[in-house]
Amino acid sequence: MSILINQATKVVVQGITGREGQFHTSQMLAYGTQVVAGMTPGKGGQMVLDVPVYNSVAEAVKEQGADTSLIFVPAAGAADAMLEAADAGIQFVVCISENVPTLDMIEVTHYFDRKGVRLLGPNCPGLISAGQCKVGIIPNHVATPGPVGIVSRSGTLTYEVMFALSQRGLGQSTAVGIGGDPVKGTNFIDVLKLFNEDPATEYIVMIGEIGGTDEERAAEYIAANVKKPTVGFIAGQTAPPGRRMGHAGAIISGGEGRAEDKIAAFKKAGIAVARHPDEVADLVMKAAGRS
Amino acid sequence: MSILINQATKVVVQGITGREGQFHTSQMLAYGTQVVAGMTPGKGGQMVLDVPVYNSVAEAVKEQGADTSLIFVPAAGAADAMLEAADAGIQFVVCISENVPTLDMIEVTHYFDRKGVRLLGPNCPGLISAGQCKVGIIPNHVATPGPVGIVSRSGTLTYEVMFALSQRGLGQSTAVGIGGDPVKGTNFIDVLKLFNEDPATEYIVMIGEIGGTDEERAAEYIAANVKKPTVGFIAGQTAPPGRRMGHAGAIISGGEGRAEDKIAAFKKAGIAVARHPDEVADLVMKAAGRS
Amino acid sequence: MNIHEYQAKEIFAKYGLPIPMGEVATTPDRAYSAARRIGGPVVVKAQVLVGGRGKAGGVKLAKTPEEAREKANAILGMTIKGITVKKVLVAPAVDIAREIYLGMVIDRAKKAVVMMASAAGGVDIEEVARETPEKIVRTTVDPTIGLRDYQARDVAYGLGLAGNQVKEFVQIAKGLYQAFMDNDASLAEVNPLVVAPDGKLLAIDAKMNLDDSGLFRHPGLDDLRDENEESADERDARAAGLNYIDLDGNIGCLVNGAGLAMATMDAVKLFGGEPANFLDIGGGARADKVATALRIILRDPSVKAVLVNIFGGITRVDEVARGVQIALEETGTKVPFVCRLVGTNEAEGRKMLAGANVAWAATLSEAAQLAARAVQTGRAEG
Amino acid sequence: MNIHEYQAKEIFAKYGLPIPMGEVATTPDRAYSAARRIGGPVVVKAQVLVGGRGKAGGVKLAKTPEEAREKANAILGMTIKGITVKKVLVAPAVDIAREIYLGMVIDRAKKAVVMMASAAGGVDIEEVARETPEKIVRTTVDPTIGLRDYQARDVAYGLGLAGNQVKEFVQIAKGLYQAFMDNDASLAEVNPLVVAPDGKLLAIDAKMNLDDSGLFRHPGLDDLRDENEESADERDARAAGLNYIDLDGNIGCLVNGAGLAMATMDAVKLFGGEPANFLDIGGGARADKVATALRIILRDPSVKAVLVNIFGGITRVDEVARGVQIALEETGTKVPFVCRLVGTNEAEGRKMLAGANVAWAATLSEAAQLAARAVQTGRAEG
Repeated sequence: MSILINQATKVVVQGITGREGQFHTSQMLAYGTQVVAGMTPGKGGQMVLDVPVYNSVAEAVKEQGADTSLIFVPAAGAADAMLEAADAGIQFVVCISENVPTLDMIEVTHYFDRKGVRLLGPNCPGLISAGQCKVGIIPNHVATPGPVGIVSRSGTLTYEVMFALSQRGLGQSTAVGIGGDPVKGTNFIDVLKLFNEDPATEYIVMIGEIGGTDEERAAEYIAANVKKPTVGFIAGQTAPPGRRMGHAGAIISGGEGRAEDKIAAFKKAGIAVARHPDEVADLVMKAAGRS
Repeated sequence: MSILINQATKVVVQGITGREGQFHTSQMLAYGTQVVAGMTPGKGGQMVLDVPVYNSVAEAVKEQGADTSLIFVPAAGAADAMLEAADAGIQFVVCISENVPTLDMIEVTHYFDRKGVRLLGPNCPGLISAGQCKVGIIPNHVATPGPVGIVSRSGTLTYEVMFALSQRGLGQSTAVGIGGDPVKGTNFIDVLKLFNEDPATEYIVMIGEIGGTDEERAAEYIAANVKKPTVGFIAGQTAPPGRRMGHAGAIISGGEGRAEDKIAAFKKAGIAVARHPDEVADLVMKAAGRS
Repeated sequence: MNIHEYQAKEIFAKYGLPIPMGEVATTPDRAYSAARRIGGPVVVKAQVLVGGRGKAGGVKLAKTPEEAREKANAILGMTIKGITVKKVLVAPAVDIAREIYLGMVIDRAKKAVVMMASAAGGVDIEEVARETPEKIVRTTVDPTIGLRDYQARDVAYGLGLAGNQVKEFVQIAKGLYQAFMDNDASLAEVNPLVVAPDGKLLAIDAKMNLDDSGLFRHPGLDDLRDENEESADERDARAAGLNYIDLDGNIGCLVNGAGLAMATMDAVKLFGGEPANFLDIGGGARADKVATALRIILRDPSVKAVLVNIFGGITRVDEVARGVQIALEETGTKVPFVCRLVGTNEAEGRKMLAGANVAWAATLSEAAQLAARAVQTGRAEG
Repeated sequence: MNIHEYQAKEIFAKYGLPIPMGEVATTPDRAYSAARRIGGPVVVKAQVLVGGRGKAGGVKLAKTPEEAREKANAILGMTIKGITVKKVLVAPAVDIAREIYLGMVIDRAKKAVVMMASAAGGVDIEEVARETPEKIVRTTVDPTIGLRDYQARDVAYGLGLAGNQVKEFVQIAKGLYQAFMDNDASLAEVNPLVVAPDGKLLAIDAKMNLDDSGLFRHPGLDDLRDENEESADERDARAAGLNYIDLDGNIGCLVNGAGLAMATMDAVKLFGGEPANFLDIGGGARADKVATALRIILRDPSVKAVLVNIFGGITRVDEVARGVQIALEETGTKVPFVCRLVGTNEAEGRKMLAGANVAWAATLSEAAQLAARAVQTGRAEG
């Protein structure tokens, strides 16, 4: 089992003819993901890695039955690409593109809510249901199938934790990178709900960072609803306030978004808090009675 | 019985302190309508005809439990007034204001759809559930309780028909003026559905006019769904094409909206078509076996 | 409100549409100098707010400035559907490889703006809709997100455009949409949008209708109104806040409410008369407005009878009666009046007109019959 | 990107906000002549992109032009939170009856713009939020319909405004919202919005932060960037497409990914070191970008060790290793390097640096410990 994607998932890659789109399509195909179509306006009729390319997502849905979209298009066209996917009947859209304007994301997320379509990202690494399907850019080799569900605001930090878990023999059900932007499609709580209901997920890892209060709300949700052992980590304990730490959303401002507050909220909710990424794996081991 | 409004309806009048708002509030009160509040920004705290005035619709809802709003505000502020009502928790909004820009109405009707709030109008006379409640400007004296449901794009033409029906002893369940604008909240079919389900409505009168294809679609709906005897009338048989006949929506353009096409559609759907307003009453009499 | 081609082109050009701009000329000599400035062959196009000017001979090709003068001379002053041509647009002639139709309209049922395009451009879109509806490509604009690139692209592919033309089309479609939205239009149309022999897209005609109800927030647009295209009666009625439309019959109609006014015209016709006008005095009209309306009606020498049909709600019958009284006294007209006045303050109104030479009717159909008879007899009886 | 008060005021004024406009001065003499032109008492305000300038003495009242020169002389060149004041705004002093806070921000949870206002203006909104949260009035803007009059009115009533002030407030709120939307802002704030003794509202301070991701569609706004407010290192890093922030420690960090970069800094601190910077090279960086990043890190004389932490996915470890190699060779630095390189092309990368004087770590925690030790010993061991 897994959440959000599995062997049946049929992916269309928007921007498949670009360098990134092409590279990650090859990686996904190697992982066994059903990439059924690509889409690049004006490139319809071409083939990329034996995947047929269409001029529109609607065609990809109609011709190949795509139900999930993965977006690699420059920021200026990202909002349009997401809306096109939602409008074409795609049910789950994963947007890798970074630097999408926040006001675009406000418009897009509201549209998705109205259409009842799920969006992951933007500015995220996508997700992987270990051994089944990958939609995004998480390196294939870091994932091994197992009982740990991971949800994270950071890309490489997720890989780091997955790698550490895998090295200790702790595989993952699904690892979901929700992205580092302030306004995004899927938040912690959305994923936590799914993990909570997923029988294959026995342990949960939640990787937050400074900025906003998503982690605090997620902690409250966990305290109220989640019985599965949860391990948390917050990046940015040494970050100065008022500075945007790479991710658009990683900024302490208006007295909000500090690591210490998030860590306190985690502890209050009974979440085991790791001090560094390796320790995340150690704490899951402990929760699993294996340390 | 009746549709949309009855003795329990609690009305807030937006723009109650204006000349029109005040006059029609007095008429509604005389008809027995529960006008529980008025609203005019900056006039909060005043009383108009013993009705308390608030600065916002939200206050009127909170303090007086208003569930229906009636709007008399100039066109420039009408969209804002409708949105305010929907946002304040009002469930049914009746907008009398005329000359509301069409693009405003596109924005407003979509917002209402999303909120699940019903809008009647703009540029309409409102509605009356004979003997029970009136929300709008239909003259009190033309309505008598009875079995005829009326839906109409025109104001005075509706009064004319109600008057003719009442004179013949044929009362009305509810008479609904949907308004003469091209983009409006409630269309023929919305009202026809309600009449079809309303046990108190035995006969239906539908008064259309040139412009658009609402009557054609309504005729199809009737043919497929409505068993109650229906009488129709179309105004504008002598109107020249390309000219806006008073109502913003009453224009034959692009080969669309001709009276002859609407009459043909009515006839095809088994609707008895009157040649002039008085004849509407005659045809209902005939359907009722009373002529 | 409809505006001229040259005015629509000026607006569309601001939104980046590729428009070969011309010059407006009101005399043949000015057309000549415009053509000289433009250089090369030009098209001389009548600027009138009615369709079918091409078929009526209002659009001519001119190879030289001299020829432009000749054609302008022929077109200026000609009458197209009752409208005298007072201006021509002299625009560069463009070689055409293909013609496309592109338009934005309001879809009443969808409550949205719809973009329509057709690979069969240059002809009437109604004709295409009737004869080859499969050639029309449509996309509905969600008002919460506006017209998006992908929608315009899909339409472009649907028209068989490819490569760079798709990009050009997307820019044109988005510009046209923005022009529509920013100006409260009810129609914005480029027909034809041509593909030139070099493959580039060019908008060589432009049409725009504006939503009268939106004009209040675009004070500049109201200046585009061409009052020459209205009759004097219509202009005066508009200034008085009356909805008035000139027709060819002989029974003047004064009614409250647009629907009732149409039904009144219909009834007049049904019972053998011919309506001379549509006139809705609106709701709650006072005596002076009614009097003004009657003055306008009575100005028309073909009016042989007047039918006043009032179903009083907000409109008070006594106010209407007073307006009739004022008009009768002021004009001293001999035209017979038929009055059908019911509703608010009906008794007071009847009393007011008790001494006047008007026929009374109880119902609209009766009133229509009396009016038709009055035309014949020249007297108000009933 | 943050912009100065005077820049925000210029933008807000375009949206109709009632702003007593001043002049920017870079010398005391210019402040003197600005004050003369303005006439009457003025306020001399340091233009720096950090908060708390008032408490730091960066805002002074001056009754005469001479006094304005004196105050400007005192303020120009002073240092506020590490930033040297290079400009002052000389603005008319305004009598104040009441101070209000008005701001627009992004609400991440609601995924919407939220308007916040407080009857306790003139002080830090965070302080109000902490101490008297009931004084804050909020309204969430539905992005599909924008900020509406009724919302602004409700906020105005919530602030205790009445009569004409409500109308003025509605115009100000809508103007501020439009300024926010049109410029891709992440914050737009007027604090205080004052009620003058005559009852009129005036915006006497202005703050605006812009969404860096939106700058591409506002080419003009990028010109407002004050490069003096960045360190030279940050400026160069930005030009190279690197996310770089100067810190006070002595261990330079080079990492791929923002979250991992923060975690790396945290681990450095956890194991006794002090990070000298935050540096995210982004995804898929090539050797030259890595080398540029290291050059910037090594420019800082306080850097006593460098920690390279790469978890290769899109980023290829061999590319990073080559960048390290280039930087080591070019700079000939003696600063010890600790490398932790895993992932794509890991073996090739390690091979490339086999001969170099770098310590290797398997995990981030190990790397952090080695880096801390390297600072002590001055040598890379591990």
